[in-house]
Amino acid sequence: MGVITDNLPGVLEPLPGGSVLVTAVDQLINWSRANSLWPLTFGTSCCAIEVMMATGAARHDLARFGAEVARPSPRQADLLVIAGTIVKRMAPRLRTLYEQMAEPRYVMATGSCAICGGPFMYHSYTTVRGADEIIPVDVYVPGCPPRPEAFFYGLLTLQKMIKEGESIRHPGERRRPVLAALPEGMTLDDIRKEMQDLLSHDANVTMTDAVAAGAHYAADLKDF
Amino acid sequence: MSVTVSTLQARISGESTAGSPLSTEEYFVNMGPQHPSTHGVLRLVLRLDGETVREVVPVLGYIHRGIEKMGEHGNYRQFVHLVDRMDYLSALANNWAVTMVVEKAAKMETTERIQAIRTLVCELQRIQSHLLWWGVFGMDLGGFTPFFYGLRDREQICDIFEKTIGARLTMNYIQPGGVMFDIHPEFVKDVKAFLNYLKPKLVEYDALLTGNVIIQERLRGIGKLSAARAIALGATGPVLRASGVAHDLRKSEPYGLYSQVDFDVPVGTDGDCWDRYWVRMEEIRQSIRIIEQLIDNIPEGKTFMVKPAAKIKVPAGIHYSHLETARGILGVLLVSDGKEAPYRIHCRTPNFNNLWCIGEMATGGRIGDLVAMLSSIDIVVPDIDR
Amino acid sequence: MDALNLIAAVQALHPAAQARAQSDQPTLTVAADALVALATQLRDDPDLRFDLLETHTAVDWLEEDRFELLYLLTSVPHGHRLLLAVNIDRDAPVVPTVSQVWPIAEWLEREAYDMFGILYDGHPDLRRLFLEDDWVGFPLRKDYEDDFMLERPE
Amino acid sequence: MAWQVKTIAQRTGELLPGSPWTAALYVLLTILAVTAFVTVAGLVLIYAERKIAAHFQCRVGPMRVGWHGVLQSIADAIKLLMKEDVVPRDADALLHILAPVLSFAGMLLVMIALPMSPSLQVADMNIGVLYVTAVSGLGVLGILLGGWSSNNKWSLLGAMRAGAQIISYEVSATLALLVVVVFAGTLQLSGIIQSQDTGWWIWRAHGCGLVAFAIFMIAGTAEINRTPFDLAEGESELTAGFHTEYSGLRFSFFFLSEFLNMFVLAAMASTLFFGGWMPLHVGPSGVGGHFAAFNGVMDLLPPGLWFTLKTTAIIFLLMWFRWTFPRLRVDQLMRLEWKILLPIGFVNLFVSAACVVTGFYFFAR
Repeated sequence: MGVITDNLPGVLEPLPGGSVLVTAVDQLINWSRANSLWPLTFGTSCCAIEVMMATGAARHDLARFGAEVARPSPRQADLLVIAGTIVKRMAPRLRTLYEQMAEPRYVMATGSCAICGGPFMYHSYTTVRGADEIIPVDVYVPGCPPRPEAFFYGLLTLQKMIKEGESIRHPGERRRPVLAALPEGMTLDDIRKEMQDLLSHDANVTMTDAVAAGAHYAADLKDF
Repeated sequence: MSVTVSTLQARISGESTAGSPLSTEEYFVNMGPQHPSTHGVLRLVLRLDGETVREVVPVLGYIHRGIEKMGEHGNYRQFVHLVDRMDYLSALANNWAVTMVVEKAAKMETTERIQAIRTLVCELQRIQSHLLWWGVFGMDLGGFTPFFYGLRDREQICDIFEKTIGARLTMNYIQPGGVMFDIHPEFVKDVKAFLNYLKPKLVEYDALLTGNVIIQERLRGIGKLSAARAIALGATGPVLRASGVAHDLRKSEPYGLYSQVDFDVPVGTDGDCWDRYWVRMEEIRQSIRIIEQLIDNIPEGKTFMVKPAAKIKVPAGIHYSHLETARGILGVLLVSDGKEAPYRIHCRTPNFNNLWCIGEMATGGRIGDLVAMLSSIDIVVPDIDR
Repeated sequence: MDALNLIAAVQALHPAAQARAQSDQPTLTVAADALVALATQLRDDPDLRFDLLETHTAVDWLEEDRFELLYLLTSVPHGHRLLLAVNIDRDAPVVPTVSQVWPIAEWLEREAYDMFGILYDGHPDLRRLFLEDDWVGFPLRKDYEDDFMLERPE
Repeated sequence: MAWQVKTIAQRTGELLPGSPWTAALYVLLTILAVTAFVTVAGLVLIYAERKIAAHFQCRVGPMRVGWHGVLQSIADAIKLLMKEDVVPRDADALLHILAPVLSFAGMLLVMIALPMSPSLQVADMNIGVLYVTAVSGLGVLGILLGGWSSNNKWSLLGAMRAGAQIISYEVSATLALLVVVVFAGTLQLSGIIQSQDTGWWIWRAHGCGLVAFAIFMIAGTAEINRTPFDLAEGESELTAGFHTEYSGLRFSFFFLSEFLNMFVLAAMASTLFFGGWMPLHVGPSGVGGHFAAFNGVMDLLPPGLWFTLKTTAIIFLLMWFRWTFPRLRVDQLMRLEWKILLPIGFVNLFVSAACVVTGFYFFAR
């Protein structure tokens, strides 16, 4: 991924204190990547209205997180938000879009259609049951469609994930997918309170909670 | 067999039909499936001569999920939530269309209150849909600010829906035999506050976009569709009315409480992009009128006549009913064999027919015009592909 | 024009047309070879003026081994509706196109071809509408089978 | 009060015979300073654009990175630097890499001629106006090459639009410049500024200055590809126009030069029509001037600040345009230039020439 990130660890690591320096540079890079997630203007169905339009619009304002620079060209985008159902005919195009994006690239699957096929899971002869059958997904945001707040939760989770990664030592290594689902038993007031907490402390999403919530969710599905 | 079947490849590698006096080279360009102004995953194959569009070949199916097939495998209530995801910007009208055909076929009674609530929420959603269209229309023409203004005001309606229905986009609210919940106690107050809020905003919209000289230049005389052609091409809704045909099911075959309210059907004269723009802006005002007449007189009564778990059976035969969504006529054709699941259910969606006009409109225009026309038709792609 | 008058008026034009039972719309069943001539008459007759083909689709009656094609016609000036039904053989599903009468039929017929495999004779551009050109089978037929499709667990 | 103009080039020239090494260091420092200025100004402009756009649209804009998002542009810059650099397989690799550099170089070369204050100007050529016009034309070469070499039809279409548009509007922009040149009687940028010490050309030349300013702003907006003339990269029409296939660092070159061209345009407009670093004067400043006291008060603000204020105001105007107007269509764009702006520009130039010959303008010497 460029001369700097390829050679930097080799040059710096042997030096005294080089390891600290590498970590510092790593943090800087991660910080910049996490705070500058330019999404691709891409939406297939209902979720596009909620997670691409309503989030970007005046009330929710994606710009607060530096992510409002929606690029129409995949080359310049960092974040592919799969907003909506993916059908067989679209699948190769989605793959192409993903391949066209420049590294590092992140993928969020929003809505139940992009996660598992959602309401079109059974008896549909074209719906792909989950976008992760086609491209790797970093964060799942459940909902049908997810509320803009849920999308922000997913975005903050992704930021957290990027900040915890090691961009220089292990470039391109993917963290395991994260389900940005809310833990069970939460009420709307809890969500609002947590959102306010999150917004007051820069993206303090605890990853473990989200993963635990994911396990919870999976267990729920089994019962279902 | 004499009938031959063609392929897309054969279709777009045809001979050049343009009679350009300059021997310029025509070329094909793919617009979509991922393109900012195709509003989803519509793909248009354009044959261009420089900037001039010679031919538009729409390629559909990038979001075809087979809703009609799925409908045959579930009962009527399960089909209602699927149609939410067709034209998600008028999800309530979609719910109502299915509900209407089922109620008519199964001879279910409804109360005045149910009809009033349905009419009100559908008109609110018409405003919501047109506000979103207005914002996106501005953005497609290159001005970003309308998008934010339109969506800012749309959020207010989302709040009203959230209180009563609990959803912002896909509602699943209007059910065969009633509505899911009664309206929220603050519904009437909220709607009135919103209408008072929206009226001055409409003036602001006019100042920002309608009166702009660039908009007028870009829209007037572009994408003309005569009344006869519009009908022949199957266009309905604002597209048809902009061509001067006052065909509105709310007037001609009133359903809900539309027969009790007084409103005008705005019609255009030329059928160009400007008329389509104007008709939609005027429809927002008419919807405000309708809501104002109904909001104070919501009759008392039950809000559902059939328990949600009750099994609905429809007598065998063909049943059809249709209504006017924000985009045109949505019809549901139901073929029943007397069982709980429909034997065949077919949706006549407005966008499918309206999009067909683009081939006729866009030929000979510029790429910039094509974007304006697409936007003035106001397509929702999942509604086309179903 | 109400339903009975309408059926009478159309039957005056085309005596072979039979009223179809079990339908909430005025419905007439006609033979496939008479379709185009009747469609043109229905569109041009000043009293009928069916200028809008509101929708067109097919129903697969598997047990009776036939397709029933439905043409829903609307008259914008008069405000009445008529449903034309055409029964064709399931093994040789060929029917003349009406796309020269109502241009919108071009797409509706393509959809019916895509979903049911009905072949429209004389159609200017008959190809699949929603599915890829190399798709095998016609999904809305009742006997369509697809390994990909999941059944809902009971 | 007479202003002593001393450019960096002059100072280097004075140093050269005595201490060549110091002079070389001076040159090096200047290059570094210009580059640093360009980068910082670009980042500030991008941040300002995003914030101003947000407030036009009832939003708040970047808020999360630093205080009110001030570090947002830095985060974007680092991310773009670290992003994979894609050259499409079928693209012309050499030209694909060269194009953004050319575009950037065109803008960078203009920078050295801009007079920011009497002592803050790298080189003061006696053909300054001509130089600026000529060098800023280099940018279109980068755009054309970028669009062509990408091997993408949308890019090519965008590049062709940009080429036609920039070359057309260059004519009107130059005609507007010439009005000021005719009044000032010099092509030297510092000379033009000095000629405005009795008042700015926008009001001293009766209507001519105002008309020329309007034409210059319209043509300039078209030259830097901003709304309502952003056809070359009109998102809703051409996906991303000429830079569709660019990613990472080279996309940031295009992005940066686009924003700095806005700065260049604003700086040129303020230099020509608002006196650049010259404070607001009315009439002669010396003894006997009716407004000498007023002029004295105006002189209290340093010239560098005057330049900054004027340029910022014009940049704000450009952003205001962008977030208010929709986009024109290609043929309307050409019609506006060749049938409306150009004839007005010619007539305006003719009238100004008549004014100069007859001495019919305020405070003629």
